[in-house]
Amino acid sequence: MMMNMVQAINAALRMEMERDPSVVILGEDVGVDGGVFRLTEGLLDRFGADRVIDTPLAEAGISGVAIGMAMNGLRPIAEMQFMGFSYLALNQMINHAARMRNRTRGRITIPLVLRMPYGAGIKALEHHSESTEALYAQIPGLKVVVPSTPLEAKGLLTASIRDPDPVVFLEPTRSYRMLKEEVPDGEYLLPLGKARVVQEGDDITVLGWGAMMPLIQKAVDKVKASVEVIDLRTLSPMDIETVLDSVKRTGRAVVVHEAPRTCGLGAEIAARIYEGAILNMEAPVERVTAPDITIPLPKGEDHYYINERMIIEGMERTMNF
Amino acid sequence: MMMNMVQAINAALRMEMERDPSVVILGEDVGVDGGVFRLTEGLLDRFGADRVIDTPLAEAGISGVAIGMAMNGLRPIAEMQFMGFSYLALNQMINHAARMRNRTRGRITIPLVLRMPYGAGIKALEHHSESTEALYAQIPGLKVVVPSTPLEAKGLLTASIRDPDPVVFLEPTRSYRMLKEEVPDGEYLLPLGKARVVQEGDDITVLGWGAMMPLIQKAVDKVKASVEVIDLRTLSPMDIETVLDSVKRTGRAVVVHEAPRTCGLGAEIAARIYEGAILNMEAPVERVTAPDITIPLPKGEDHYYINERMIIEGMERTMNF
Amino acid sequence: MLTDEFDPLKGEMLCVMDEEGIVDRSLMPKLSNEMLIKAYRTMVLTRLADDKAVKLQRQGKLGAYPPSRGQEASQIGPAMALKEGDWLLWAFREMGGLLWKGIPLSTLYLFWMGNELGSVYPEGSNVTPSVVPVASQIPHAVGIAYASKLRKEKIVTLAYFGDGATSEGEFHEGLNFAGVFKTPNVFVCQNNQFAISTRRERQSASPTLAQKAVSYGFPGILVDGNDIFAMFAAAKEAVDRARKGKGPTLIESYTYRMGDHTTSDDWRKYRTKEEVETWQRKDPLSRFAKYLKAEGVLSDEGEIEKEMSKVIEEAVAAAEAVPAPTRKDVFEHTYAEMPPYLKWQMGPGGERQ
Amino acid sequence: MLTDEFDPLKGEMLCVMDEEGIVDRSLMPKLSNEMLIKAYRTMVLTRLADDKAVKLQRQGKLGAYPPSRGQEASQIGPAMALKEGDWLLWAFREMGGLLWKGIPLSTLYLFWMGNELGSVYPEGSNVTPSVVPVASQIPHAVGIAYASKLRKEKIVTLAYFGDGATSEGEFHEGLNFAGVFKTPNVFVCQNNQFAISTRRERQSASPTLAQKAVSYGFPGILVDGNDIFAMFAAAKEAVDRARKGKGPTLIESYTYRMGDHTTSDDWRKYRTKEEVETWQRKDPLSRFAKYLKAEGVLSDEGEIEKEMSKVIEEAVAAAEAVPAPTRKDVFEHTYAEMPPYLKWQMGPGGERQ
Ligand SMILES: Cc1ncc(C[n+]2csc(CCOP(=O)(O)OP(=O)(O)O)c2C)c(N)n1
Ligand SMILES: Cc1ncc(C[n+]2csc(CCOP(=O)(O)OP(=O)(O)O)c2C)c(N)n1
Ligand SMILES: [Mg+2]
Ligand SMILES: [Mg+2]
Repeated sequence: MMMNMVQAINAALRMEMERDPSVVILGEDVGVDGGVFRLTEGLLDRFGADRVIDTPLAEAGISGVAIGMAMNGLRPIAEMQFMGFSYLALNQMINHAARMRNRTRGRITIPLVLRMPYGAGIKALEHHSESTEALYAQIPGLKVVVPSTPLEAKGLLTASIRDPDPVVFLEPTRSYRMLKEEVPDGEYLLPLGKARVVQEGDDITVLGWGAMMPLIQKAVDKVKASVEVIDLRTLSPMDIETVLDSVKRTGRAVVVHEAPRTCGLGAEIAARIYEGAILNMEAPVERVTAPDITIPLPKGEDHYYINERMIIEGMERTMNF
Repeated sequence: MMMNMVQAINAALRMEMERDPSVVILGEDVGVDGGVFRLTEGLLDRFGADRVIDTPLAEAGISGVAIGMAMNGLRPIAEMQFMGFSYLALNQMINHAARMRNRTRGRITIPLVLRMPYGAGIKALEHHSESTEALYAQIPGLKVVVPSTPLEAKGLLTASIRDPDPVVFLEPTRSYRMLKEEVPDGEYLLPLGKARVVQEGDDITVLGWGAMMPLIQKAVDKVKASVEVIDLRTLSPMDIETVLDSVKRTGRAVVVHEAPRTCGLGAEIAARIYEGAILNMEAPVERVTAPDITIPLPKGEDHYYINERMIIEGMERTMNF
Repeated sequence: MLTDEFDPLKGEMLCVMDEEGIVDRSLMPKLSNEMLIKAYRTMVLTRLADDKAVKLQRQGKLGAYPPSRGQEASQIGPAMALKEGDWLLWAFREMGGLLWKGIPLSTLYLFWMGNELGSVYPEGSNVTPSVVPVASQIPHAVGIAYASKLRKEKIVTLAYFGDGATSEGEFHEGLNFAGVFKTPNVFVCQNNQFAISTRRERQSASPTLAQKAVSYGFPGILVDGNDIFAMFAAAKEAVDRARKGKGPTLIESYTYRMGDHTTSDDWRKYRTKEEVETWQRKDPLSRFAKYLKAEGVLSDEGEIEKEMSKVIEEAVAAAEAVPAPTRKDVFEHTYAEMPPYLKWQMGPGGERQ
Repeated sequence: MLTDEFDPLKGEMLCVMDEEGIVDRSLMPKLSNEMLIKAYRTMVLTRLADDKAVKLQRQGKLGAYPPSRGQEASQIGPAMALKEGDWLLWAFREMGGLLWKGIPLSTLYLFWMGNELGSVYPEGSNVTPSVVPVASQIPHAVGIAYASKLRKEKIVTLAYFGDGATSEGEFHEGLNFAGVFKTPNVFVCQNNQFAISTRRERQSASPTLAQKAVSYGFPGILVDGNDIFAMFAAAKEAVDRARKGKGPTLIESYTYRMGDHTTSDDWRKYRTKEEVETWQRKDPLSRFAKYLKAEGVLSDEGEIEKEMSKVIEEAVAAAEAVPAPTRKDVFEHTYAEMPPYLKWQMGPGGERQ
């Protein structure tokens, strides 16, 4: 069926809930309202209020209660309404979700998915445009997954729900309704921890994830070079092998992310590329990122958000080094 | 006077409170108890319970109330008892402390210092050994400062208190009582945003901060090479200029940090070094870091914590590349 | 003390004026005619400016906007109890309180248009900018009040928040600090029955929100939030208590959000037309108008509406005339001084990120 | 219902046994002699094991340790009300509850020695590991209870926490969720009068902590925490209520921490010897012993102490015999499957980080 990302995510949630009675959804407005982006629409009617749980407005509570559920045999999918409010859940995610397996040497585990929309480019209010994935990606014990298309969203979310460890699942708000593509009706799984080579090429590798992928594609289509495009998909644990295979051939790499530059994932990727392939590199790894400022309100957002031109210029700098 | 770091911090707090009646201290056990590490000892008696404020046990509250104080003309110094509990304050720090100046175009500012002990190597309980400075260093609008000696602590804390912006001040628990040095009795200020070249050298640059500095020094003293040692001091905004000046001469760099490897500051430093000096580099930037695991409880801590040997090996790998 | 007379644990609610605008004289607070007219004008302005904002949003001139229709008394009543110099903190649905406090409407529109200059209020207004992360302004209110108290100023700090906010840890931590520090705070919880789609009953099993004050050792009171006199009276008492150094008060304003949560929302998903109509009858503005007319204080509503419409048109024009932020604008307020690396990111002409 | 008879808002406290071990028969819960002796033995074991832990710490064999002396009744009483399969969550000062639940003492010592194997409890024990971030186990308790309820199991979840914990947002959010979801939870707040150096009165202006239940729409009760019968009776009623699907209860156990906060603390900094001595007279263990002797249930205390000392020596030896974690141990439980990059960090022999 042709689906946009909202529909694909909804389909994945529905299928997993059908399949496994231990899967429950909880969060603010996920039930009666069907989610502020309609991600969970129809699920309350289908599975009832005990499994599609409208919670009080409390992110630490949502994540903490979800962790408790996971400790006692459920597979909770907890929603943060926006990434900018998920910091309230960090104590629970860092100090418990990420650590319970190790703390108990595997006796208690946390098969939890913390879903949330992330990212700018939607002309939103303050705190509705964050892309602070590096906060999560640096925590040992958490996985961080970001889909870039409807099909990918279905496959990666299904895998995240079945994963035995806590997964932070970041959904690019900007891509929710951006495009439709064919998504299989039945079970569809993609492996976590595996990057996807979107397009092969020899001259330069361009890397990104989530809402950056369509932008990257547009930029890449406009340059002459033979570009290898990689969608990282899982930010942690990162599939650096696929990246290294690519840059060892191309000798040039551009990382694109909408998070601010400093301590963004781009730094880690660059560092690992040098560690693994410095002798192959013909130019510094180029980071095309947002600047180190607070995301401006809508009228100023263009000074912040990545655009095609910036990606093209990044590629050109790298090619011309 | 000869002081250890606890005494130097206490002296800086006392002097700034004497000097500026708008400076207040708040946190758990900072008053009657004088702080669990005795950092604030004697201040309650000197300045009274209105300015040295024992708070309820609530980190979001402490940081949020401190932000409110700063909005209304005070210069609060808020203490988190350990870095591992500071995640509860992240919502306030990220969404308000870091943003208020920009949000109001400079009308409302947050001259706040959030002090906390950090770091491992002290055989402590869970959550008492964290070194998650990258969580803070990636937030535009926050400054992150780490002293490595008593003298540095006095100078940097004084500057942090007087800084017009929010400063996260990380104190290496391990160094609190490790050594004494001469610290001037009077006012002593060090600039924020400036790294310190601890020792000059030509062959290799070794970079670190906080509790890593004495370890680095020991390691450096054991190798033959001419080593330039840099104490970064301010992690954000980072003084990359001093680092680049150095690595452009040495062509080799080792970054040492006790935080896990992935998305640690080491990645950012490496990325910036390549961006600014790739043609000077004769070896990949070596990251000597903790592994990407939860800090083990004391019996396993040695598998985690940086030691001299690891630093020496890192230097050797870099020299022999 | 109203807080003694009306015990939320018994479900008692302070109400001064009924739906027909008839007031209980024994509870009626003293208010000059001047004050009454100013309140009415602010209420009309709020109502019309709010409607206008929704229209502007539909025209693509504003971003998502949270209408406050139905909550005007709940907002303006408490603000009326403040003196100059007192602090006011809001979340995002309290236009009425801000207009009373003298924040220019054009500034508010500018904010909703997505320009940071919309959070730059007149010097000395002691109003804080909009806070979106629910409940997170509550600890600020305590810190602000603490600072006033420390300096021995006789200044009160009032903070608005919603029913949903009471579930957040920061509500709890903030009120608990206020109780311990006995800060001069007034906490106004606008219980408009919903947090987006989440009904008040789903938010907490506590029969009232006012009774949550029991946890913090200070008084709480449940008030008819569509009754401007009740809201003013409760707030006045609370403000006086705070100013006298007797500590904080929690006021639950029992009201209703007549419109959508924001312009991105559709209330039909989670409530019936009938329910909304029931509340229509309790409309705070028409109730107030009935009273004022009966008292002879108000004669020509139409005139005031016309006047306010003009104010609104001017505010829209003024807001629209403000240019979008430059690259320098969005960079330069990150720190007091721009660090070199950030300067490089800004670029000389902004062409390089 | 005890929760009806003892209203924390009126400052009423449930007390069954006085300091001389004399019980109020009308309030005395039914307990078999077997149960009484088991409780006493567990209490003695807790007391002695706790003393031993402090000694081991002084000898450098344990890390920082939080003594529970004085709080044994407060911990064991509630645990006695649980059935097999019920869940127990603790913070870090509740050794008594864990020993009652059958967690081996050697495992607990191993934990305090700093080995993660000390958090591996017998399969099916339904006890969670120590949680250091104050109050953060409270939401877990609600989630655990929710899962039991969803599966229609008749399982109750009991969580301990301290007076300090009630100030944290996670306490508030957890209890609020429990009220809304009507989960089978029992919340036991051990008010030992201190959070490190911070006195209970500085923690909250609320006259009792039990009354905070008012905010969440379920009962709260204040109980003499040094009285094992009162603690058992209150917990039994709460456990039964939860098991019947009637929702959560908050129990405030009014007790006192006789020792230091942890072995790194020095209580002389923030309280007087006299104060501690007052509480010495309320000692839960001697009170219980007096009752048991008067009833003829207990004859030879010395015998039990000797027996327990042996148990303790064996537990110490067993814990000390466990080898330190290998490099593989500390790496391999980060995820179910070790990612390649982490394998590389671990290194074949662990020589490379
Ligand atoms: C911490 C946080 N979580 C979620 C949101 C998203 N959100 C915006 S408004 C809102 C509901 C607020 O309800 P209430 O406090 O009752 O205020 P009201 O909107 O009714 O005025 C939610 C969930 C947010 N802004 N902040
Ligand atoms: C979130 C958090 N903040 C601070 C600490 C440091 N700390 C450890 S125990 C403690 C006091 C706890 O008091 P209470 O809840 O009354 O429990 P008690 O120690 O009295 O058993 C503090 C502040 C912590 N563990 N967690
Ligand atoms: Mg509401
Ligand atoms: Mg306590």
